[in-house]
Amino acid sequence: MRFFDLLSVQISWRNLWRNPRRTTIILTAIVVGIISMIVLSAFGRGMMEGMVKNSIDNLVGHIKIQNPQYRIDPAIDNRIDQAEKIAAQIGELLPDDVQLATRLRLDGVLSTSREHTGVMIVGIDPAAEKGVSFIGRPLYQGTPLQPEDARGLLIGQGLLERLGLEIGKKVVVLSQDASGEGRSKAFRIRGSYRAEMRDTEKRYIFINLKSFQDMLAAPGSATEISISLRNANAYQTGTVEDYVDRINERLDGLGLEATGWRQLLPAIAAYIDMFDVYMLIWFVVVFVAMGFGLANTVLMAVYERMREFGLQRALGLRSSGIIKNVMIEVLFLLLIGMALADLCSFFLVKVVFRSGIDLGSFGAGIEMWGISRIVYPVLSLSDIVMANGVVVLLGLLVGLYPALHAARFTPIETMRHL
Amino acid sequence: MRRIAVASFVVFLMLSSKSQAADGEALVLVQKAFDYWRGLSSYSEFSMTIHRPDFERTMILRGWTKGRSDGLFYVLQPPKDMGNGSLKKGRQMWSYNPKINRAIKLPPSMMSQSWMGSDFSNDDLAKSDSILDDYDHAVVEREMVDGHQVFTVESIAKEDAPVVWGKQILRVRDDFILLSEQFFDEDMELVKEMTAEDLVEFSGRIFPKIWTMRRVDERDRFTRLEYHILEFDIDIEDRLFTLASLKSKKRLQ
Amino acid sequence: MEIIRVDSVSKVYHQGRVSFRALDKVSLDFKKGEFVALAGPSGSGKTTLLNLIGSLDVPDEGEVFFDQKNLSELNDSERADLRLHRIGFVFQAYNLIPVLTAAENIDYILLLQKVDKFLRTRKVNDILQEVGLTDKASNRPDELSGGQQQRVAVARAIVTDPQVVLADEPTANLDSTTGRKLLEMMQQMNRTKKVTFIFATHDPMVMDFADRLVSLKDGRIVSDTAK
Amino acid sequence: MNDLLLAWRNIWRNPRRSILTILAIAFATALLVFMLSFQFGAYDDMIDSSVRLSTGHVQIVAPGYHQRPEMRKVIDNPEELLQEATMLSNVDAVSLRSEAFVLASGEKRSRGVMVTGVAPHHESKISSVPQQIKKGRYLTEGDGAAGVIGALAAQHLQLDVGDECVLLGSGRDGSIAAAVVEIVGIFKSGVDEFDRSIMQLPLAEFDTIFSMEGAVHRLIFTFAHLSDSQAGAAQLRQGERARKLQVLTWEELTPGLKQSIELDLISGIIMYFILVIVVAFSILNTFFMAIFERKKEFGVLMSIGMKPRRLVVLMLLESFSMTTVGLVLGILCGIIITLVAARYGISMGDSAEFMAQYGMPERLYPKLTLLSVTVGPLLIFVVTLLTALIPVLRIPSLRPVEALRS
Repeated sequence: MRFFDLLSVQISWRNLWRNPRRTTIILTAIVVGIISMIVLSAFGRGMMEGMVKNSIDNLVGHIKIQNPQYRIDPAIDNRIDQAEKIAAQIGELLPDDVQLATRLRLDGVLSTSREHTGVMIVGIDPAAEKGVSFIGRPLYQGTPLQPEDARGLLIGQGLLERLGLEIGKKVVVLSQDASGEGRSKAFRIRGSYRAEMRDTEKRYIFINLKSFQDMLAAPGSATEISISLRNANAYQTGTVEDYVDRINERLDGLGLEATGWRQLLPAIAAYIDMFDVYMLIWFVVVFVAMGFGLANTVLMAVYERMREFGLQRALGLRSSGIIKNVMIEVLFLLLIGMALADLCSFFLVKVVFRSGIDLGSFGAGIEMWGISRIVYPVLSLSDIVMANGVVVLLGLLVGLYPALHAARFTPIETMRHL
Repeated sequence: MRRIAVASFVVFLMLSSKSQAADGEALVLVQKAFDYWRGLSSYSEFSMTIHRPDFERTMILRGWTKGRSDGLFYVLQPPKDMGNGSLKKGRQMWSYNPKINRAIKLPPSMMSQSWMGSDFSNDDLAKSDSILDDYDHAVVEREMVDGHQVFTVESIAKEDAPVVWGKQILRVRDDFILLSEQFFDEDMELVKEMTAEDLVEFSGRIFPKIWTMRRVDERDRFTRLEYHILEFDIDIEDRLFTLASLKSKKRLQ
Repeated sequence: MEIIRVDSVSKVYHQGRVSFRALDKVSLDFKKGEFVALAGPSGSGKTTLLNLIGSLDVPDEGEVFFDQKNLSELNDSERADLRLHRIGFVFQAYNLIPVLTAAENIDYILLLQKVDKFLRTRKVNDILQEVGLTDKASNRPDELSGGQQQRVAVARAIVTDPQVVLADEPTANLDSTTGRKLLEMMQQMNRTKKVTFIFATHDPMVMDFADRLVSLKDGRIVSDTAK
Repeated sequence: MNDLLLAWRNIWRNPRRSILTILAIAFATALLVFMLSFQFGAYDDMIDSSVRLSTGHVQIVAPGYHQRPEMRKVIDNPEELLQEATMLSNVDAVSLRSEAFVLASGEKRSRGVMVTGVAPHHESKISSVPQQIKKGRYLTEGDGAAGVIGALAAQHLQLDVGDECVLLGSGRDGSIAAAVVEIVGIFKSGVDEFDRSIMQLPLAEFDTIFSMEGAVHRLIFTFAHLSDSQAGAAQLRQGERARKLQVLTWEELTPGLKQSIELDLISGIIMYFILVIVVAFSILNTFFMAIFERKKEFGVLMSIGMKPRRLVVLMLLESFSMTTVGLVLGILCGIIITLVAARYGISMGDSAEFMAQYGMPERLYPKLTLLSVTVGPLLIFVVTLLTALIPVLRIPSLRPVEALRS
């Protein structure tokens, strides 16, 4: 006998709608449950991916080539010589859609006529930063750095405001050259950027790489080559690790080292790994909450039809047949619930919450955790599959309880009962 | 602003740089003014008073300068700080403390910090970029004061000069004595000013005895220097300006 | 002196698109202390008439007077009070609250009447003795036989000293011996307490016991004979 | 024999169904009790570790010091204030601290560092730094020119235990302050910012180096309980001397911490609310069933004169009893789970390192409080009763005749 014979399916379907209110109520429970699973996980994932993206965007990249000493002592002594050449060589190793950004990043002082403040000076190739780091995104004010602009400087909006500066103003930047001498140079503020982290805004200033190299009389130097994998699934460990190995092979002997973002941001990587576990726990919790209702509803439906089951048994249906019928009914219930919930979730994520949720009122709190101010929900197929999977598997398991019950009714018993 | 300090310490900041023979009387005037101060070398003893709304403190210092970039200063008073020294050589600077008997090299990032808690920065002592190079000068006013002609020179910062000021206004007497120096930001708003008062004669030169540096926005915060002894063009050996010399205590007597 | 007067009462039920005239201009009086059987086949209107008398339902036309009081002038709450204090009901089945014991079932209605506890206990004991169920006082309905359950139901109906007891097919689920005993008991009460009993029934035995037999058919009275 | 008893008996007419309903309520209750205890515990741990790392629960500073720290803004004669403060009933520990921004130099490198003068003996009661020494030892009362330094600062300055570090800054009176201290210990709190910028010296030594003349910059208080800090601060503000100073609570000292807790709490509440809604729908059917399968019985009850209002009360009592059983069961389970977890702690696994950046300890200990035990159950209670109302409110429109006939 085929499992899904048409008649069983029909019987189950009709039985489901014998008590529309009851079915609707339990469907609502299932739908609310699954929506909460999917939508909350979408926000959780959005928050987490925002966090990862912010960190990677924050001049980290997916892979970074550095002098290993630089991480301990970020001074020009631990630089990369002939960085452009190395970057070009590494570029050949990687697919075309990979972007490399060469940067010279050193501590320094920014001076205005009224104040001096410690900053991180980053020399960049503006074109190479597009799509790689936050500085490659449109500015908040002003104009981007032009490649040949030796005196242009980009500043964080936060720092700009704190120092009472404006676009077009002159500032003097000082840093230390290889001999330990201070070198300063005048720059004009061309634009200001906004970063997710206020801390970044107050700390980082950007100038052209060439101009920074000239200032420090260190032509061709950089302190890092940041690599961004654009379309590749950057969160997948394998891809990044694979590239890191290949790059390190090439770097052998140069005293440089490539590191994947998971090593660069170990804390965040660990958090991501935990995230899936947290989500699964939440799914199961929500399921249990609705599982009780599911079991109860099906149980009621079964008790109500005790007489019919007795009759069916009397007519020669085996108990396995009864189990099957009840299970098909449960399956219908779950499938309808899932379909509705998935549709609603999709609608919620893609339409209602399309523009994200603004967490601005927790300003200092979200900054502390590196969360974006606006959280956009991210629908991940794996979360949807996991939510639906949890519901179907556990749902059928729960449905088995009333089904087994129904199978136990004997014809005599049921007749006597009513 | 480094200039300020320069002037105030007369001494060493102002080097007669080989400024390109800029024509124009303003440039000559500025150049001469700084030449007048600088001498080839100098020895001085002066008190430095740091004034704050709720607090005031006076130190007495002794210093030598030579040429464009070398300088050595010691604190004589108060006794607690006695023997603390600063050595400036080229663009580098060391700080010496007798208690721990160490000389510490200041990293470039510390150069903009206050020198000994005053309104002068380490940079003011150490930097020797020439006002002559970084600014374009023009005489904007002449007047007669106490029988001397006084020139007001407006020095506008050159576009690419690594200076934070938009312009400076100097008042120079016809005998090349600098009377005041004002510092303006890029919007030509006055930020701070240094004034010289009480002209007296030090070893044959007329020289302002009191120099005051104050910020415009906080009138009750200023630093005042008062010269007690000032000698010019004395013979100083180069080895005075070395780390070993900074650490030796014999110059305190 | 009549206790109940039914004055040209009609009642129509609608079920889907079909309407059904359960009572058609019925007029009828009941005197105090009568022991009446309303007889007739299914759908003759006897239960409907009983419900109208018991103020469970309101007529579409005509009026029902209980002790001179026009029932249609009472609101829901006043009707509930009327039922609570002056009318007793006995039904065919589902008569007792399944989670309460025999004694508690009787006690419960006194509780609703806000009778104080001392009096309640006495009344319950008395009535249980009267219906011969003292030993079954703490049994739940499912531990009692059909006859015993109905006796509890009668006890509950009578314990409040109502003026009228309405009984809808009280013997339908009982065998004839048990049914007879129940009827004898009710007759006894009718005689001793002067309580009016009105039965809706098609059980001939009930008709035998009745002092007066009213026959209905298609919502009309076809005969009304006193014995 | 009363209505409550009747309701209670009715529940057990269908034990299987009632048990499932009760379990659903108990499950949600237990979960909420545990989760809220867990969250509150975690917040306390977070606050506690942040408080223990640097700020204390409450601080007294000179006016304006918090906004713009300057060496001269000191608290004179702190001992007096200390006396005054230790009289407060709920104070757990008090410590004095002073701070100075200095240039610290190792053999090769120099950088700006915040030097904190601490009383080693008091500090061990108030601060977690003594327990976070990764190399060497913490300061002791007898130490002279000895310092402990954050691991990252040590790395930058290329300093190890036993090395000398030169400090150069200025004293309270504007004098030049300089000292050579021996690094006796290196600590690692896990909070990078702290490990990168802090060095601690014995307070007496700090006093000498920076000419503090017995004055300090901060009085740090911890209380027996975090919740005492507001009241404690208020009490401190009453003090004769403190009135001229500034009294700050941990919320004012670390606003980020407070807001991140609020964020977490709100997202938690949203999740719990959803969970409770799911539970509500889960049990709504039970409530509907409990009424509709007993229509006939209601008919009988109404016939014998029971008023619908009373039936409503009766049915609500039934839901109420069922909910109460679930709640009690859930609270008990929640408490037991929480107590067990509180005893052994919950490891954050691989996230621990991430959490450490924000001052979260490695193991979190749920904390049972009156609030954590009551808030969740209360929410469930209210939502469940509202749910029960939906079917119950249909009773008044029930006609006895129809009910009897069904």
